[in-house]
Amino acid sequence: MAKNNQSRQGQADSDPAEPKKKSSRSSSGVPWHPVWRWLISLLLILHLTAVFVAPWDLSTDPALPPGYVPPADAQGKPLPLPPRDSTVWQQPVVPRKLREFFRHYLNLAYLNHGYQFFAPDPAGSNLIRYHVYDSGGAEIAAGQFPDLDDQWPRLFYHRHMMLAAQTGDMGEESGRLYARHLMERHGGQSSRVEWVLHRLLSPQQVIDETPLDAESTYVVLAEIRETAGSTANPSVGELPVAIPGAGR
Amino acid sequence: MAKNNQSRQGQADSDPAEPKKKSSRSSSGVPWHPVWRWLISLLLILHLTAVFVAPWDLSTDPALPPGYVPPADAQGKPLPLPPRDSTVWQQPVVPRKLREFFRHYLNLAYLNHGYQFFAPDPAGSNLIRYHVYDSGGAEIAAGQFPDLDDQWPRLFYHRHMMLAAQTGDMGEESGRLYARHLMERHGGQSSRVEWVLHRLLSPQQVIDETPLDAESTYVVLAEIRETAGSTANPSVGELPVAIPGAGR
Amino acid sequence: MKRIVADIRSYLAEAWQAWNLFWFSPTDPATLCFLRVLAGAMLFYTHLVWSLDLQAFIGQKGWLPVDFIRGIQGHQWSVWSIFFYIEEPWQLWCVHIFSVLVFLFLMLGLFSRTSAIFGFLLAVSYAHRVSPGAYFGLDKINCMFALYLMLGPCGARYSLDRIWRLRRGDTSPVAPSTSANLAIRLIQLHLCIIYLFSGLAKLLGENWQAGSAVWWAVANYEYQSLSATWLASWPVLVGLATHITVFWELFYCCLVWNRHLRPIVLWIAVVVHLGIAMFMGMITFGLAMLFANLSFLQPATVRRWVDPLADRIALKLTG
Amino acid sequence: MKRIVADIRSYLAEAWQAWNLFWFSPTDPATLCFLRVLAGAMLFYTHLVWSLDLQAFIGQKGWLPVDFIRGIQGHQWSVWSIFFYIEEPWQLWCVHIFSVLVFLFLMLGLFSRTSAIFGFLLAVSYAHRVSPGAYFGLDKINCMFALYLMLGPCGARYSLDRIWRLRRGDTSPVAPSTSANLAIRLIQLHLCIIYLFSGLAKLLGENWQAGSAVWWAVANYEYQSLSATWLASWPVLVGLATHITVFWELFYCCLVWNRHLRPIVLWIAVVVHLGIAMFMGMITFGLAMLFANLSFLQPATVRRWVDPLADRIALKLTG
Repeated sequence: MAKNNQSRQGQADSDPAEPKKKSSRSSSGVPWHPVWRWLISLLLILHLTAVFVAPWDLSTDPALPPGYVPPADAQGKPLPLPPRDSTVWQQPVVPRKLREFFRHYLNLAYLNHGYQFFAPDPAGSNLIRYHVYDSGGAEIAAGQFPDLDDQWPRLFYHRHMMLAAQTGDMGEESGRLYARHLMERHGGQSSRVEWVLHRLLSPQQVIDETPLDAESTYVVLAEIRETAGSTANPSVGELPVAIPGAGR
Repeated sequence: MAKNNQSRQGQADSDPAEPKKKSSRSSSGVPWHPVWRWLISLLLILHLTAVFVAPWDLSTDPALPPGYVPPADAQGKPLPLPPRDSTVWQQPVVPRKLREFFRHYLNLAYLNHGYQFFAPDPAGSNLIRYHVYDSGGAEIAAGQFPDLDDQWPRLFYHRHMMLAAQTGDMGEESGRLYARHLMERHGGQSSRVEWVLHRLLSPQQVIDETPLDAESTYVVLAEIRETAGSTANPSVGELPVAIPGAGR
Repeated sequence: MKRIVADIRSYLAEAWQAWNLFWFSPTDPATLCFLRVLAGAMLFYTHLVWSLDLQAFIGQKGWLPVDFIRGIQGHQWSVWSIFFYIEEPWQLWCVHIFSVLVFLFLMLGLFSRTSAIFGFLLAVSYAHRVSPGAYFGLDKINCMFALYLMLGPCGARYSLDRIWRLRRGDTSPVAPSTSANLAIRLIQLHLCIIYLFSGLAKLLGENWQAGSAVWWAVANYEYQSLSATWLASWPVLVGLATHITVFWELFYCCLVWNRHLRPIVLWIAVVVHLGIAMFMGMITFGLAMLFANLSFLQPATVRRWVDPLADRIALKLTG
Repeated sequence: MKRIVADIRSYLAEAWQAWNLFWFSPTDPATLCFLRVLAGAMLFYTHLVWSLDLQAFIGQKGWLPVDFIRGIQGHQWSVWSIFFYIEEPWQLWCVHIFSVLVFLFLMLGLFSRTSAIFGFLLAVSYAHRVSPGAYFGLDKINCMFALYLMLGPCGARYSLDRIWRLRRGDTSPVAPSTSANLAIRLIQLHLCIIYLFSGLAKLLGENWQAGSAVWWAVANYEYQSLSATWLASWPVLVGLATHITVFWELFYCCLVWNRHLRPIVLWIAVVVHLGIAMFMGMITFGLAMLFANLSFLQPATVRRWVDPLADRIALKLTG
């Protein structure tokens, strides 16, 4: 390769259109032929733009006009904002168009996500508590995830933690799927799944010696019951096209 | 000065504690004595920290805990948030303490402000419209600021524009002071000042050919009437200590 | 006027020259090869752990059935995974065992380039199967490594391939490689983009702004591995840790390129990621991020630290 | 271990060396002197304009009386202004005329160092009198220039002082100056901090994030000097302008130090600030910011462009 390039560079040196200084420099350390380098440079820029565009677009929200007054009813109770696709919202056209352009490339290379670690703010954890019952209604399995006693090593625990956390992004539908999975796994006839939020304590509360896992810190957000034979209707069509939960 | 330093550097060269390499380098271009340079370096760091700290602190707000649910009354109407000094709010201790430390230095050198040009979002303009009346109630002067026809050159116009804009930061009290000033200036017996917000039009509204100064874009926020002889009570004590309107 | 044109010409020539030196200078592949070992080990371990409940996480049914995941992903053709098409458990296990072996080979440097290519295809297959569901930052970093390891001679050093060549009597020195440089540069820049958006996202969090975010992170019982709740009495320490994290993430992409600041930037990375590993139990993710930071080490530095160990192992294997 | 200690030692020695070169290298004061002319002119004009309604803006009563302003400022001793103590209109006019002359002298380079010191004291006096009330970014930049011009030999070139010296037969060349370098470095870093926080503040604005902020800026009827409402049909252009502004402001503090990126960063400054001057009528502020950007010009560059003009003027004055 190096030999091949040297001969080509000799050619470039004799080319009067090429500034002398530049080609003498390129021969000092850079081996590939300029055309080749231009082409690769172009690909590099495209690739890095794609890498940049995915998190950029995912971190960008439409904006309301400055000074926009949110609607309220006669009692001053806030009404829902206009839908996200209404013209009131200012759309971030540049990142949207760019990510749309690079979409398939981003998907193919597993780059279509953001990098929002513990952002915008570190939040409490989601937990899934479950009970599985046999046909007589007796409990045949119970547990929760994540659970340090149950899931080891740490990465395996963490996978369960993420499973619970991403419930928040996917909604109750995922809870129903967990219920069904647990039923099948334990051979039960019905199951009950609780989606629990474990809230965080402030520094003052910890100084006042409230334990981080105090009973009061757990809030049940939803409870899902499943019985064998029922069919779920995943309302997939309503979900956004982009991969959700990208912020984890 | 240079001569003096060279003799000192000769001294440093003969000092065995000084690594040889370094002193030979310093002698290559840097004239002042190391002690002098250490001292100035320290002052530079302090100064630049001060310059950094003022806008940093002014751009930092206390935060509510993640997942905090704002209070609402039984009808779902939002209640006011707890006061800013309550323990619910997480205070930005580091910038606060640093700016407090540098406060007087920052004031003395006119550095105690932020640099939020058109931030967080460009907003509509404030206008002050006024009318001055004589003792019989006849109008003897009227106008508004900012007003391109009235205030020239541009910088003079801009000063009036800022005067109107900073009304928003200082509240109605400043409007009353303008009313009094105008009364005195024009020798009137009473005056009326309107504090007007000129709202912005969206791209769609402009495409639909609404002019930027359409009647509908002006909203009267407050109207202030003053009569000669009345005394105002500036409620200065309630205002924050920091220079407000730093964001302009 | 002529002078301005000349100025612009010489600026463009210099910029093109700098661009070429940045991207196309041949470099000793030591850094890339060292990253192959580390990232290969991480990929190996990550995928080994799936074995503990393969059916439930990766299988056609499990916690979140493939149909459901594909629906959430919008049924795009470009979101691909071999596991979307595997029905039978025995097939699943075959693919899984093959995958784990591929990652083992990648770590050891056996058929390095081939292993790297298969490694990338398989890593993305697993990741797409669990996004969303059970994925997190680790999968993103793993796939990033797998992507760029394909580009360069990642088996040129610290590999069974190399020992194999030595045993066959091929003692030619490892040649500097432009593609190794390309791969390293891409890892470096990709990492810069990761930190940039991680920092930008934090700026929008009011607790990151106010300096209390680190508290809410260590107060999370589920993440906690070593308790740091004593920080409750040290708000200034919490504030400093929070602000330094945000500024460091935001400006990593610039500061790491400065020769004088690079050591500081990289040491902050060590403290931050080991802190996350120790206190918040994210050992794998913390290490993966640290590995990515190692891409900024000079090949000479890598060789100074790794060569003695590698030589000892090679000596044992070659007898 | 010994090696690590040696590494740290050599790192610290190099860092200290770089620090010294950055701050304490003597430099030709051309850049500083050129900035003195420009900033002096801006200070002169800014304060001349107060003459149009001096009593109302600066006087004891006026739009916002001194008592009221001082109350808002919290009656801190360190917020100072000569105008807090001046009662009589004739005194006010005396101080004002003196001030305008000082700024004129500063611009022309007459008694440069003394003018710079008085200039700083007076600029801050005016600024504190109108903060809040009628101040804006221009006052911040003006005071910044006034502060740093005091530190170096700002009259060494392009000044009546210099011509005076030449006429007396003192033709010694202008010596490189460490304090000129210090002053320029401080202006540069101060400017970096200004842009940094200007960018950070914009990040919190949802319209800056979404890319529509430039629209709301040009749609402001009171700012408008040249209509740019045709942008309504070009949302992508608005978006690009908005995003570039934010990224440029945020990373100015890093990118401007890179030799290859500096020209780009400074040319963006020219476009942004001339754009603000042209479309939003903030000519003074736009120019003041551009002057601050000129602090990044090499003295040689300044001399190449300014010396011919300065020589011609000097020749005329010295006959």
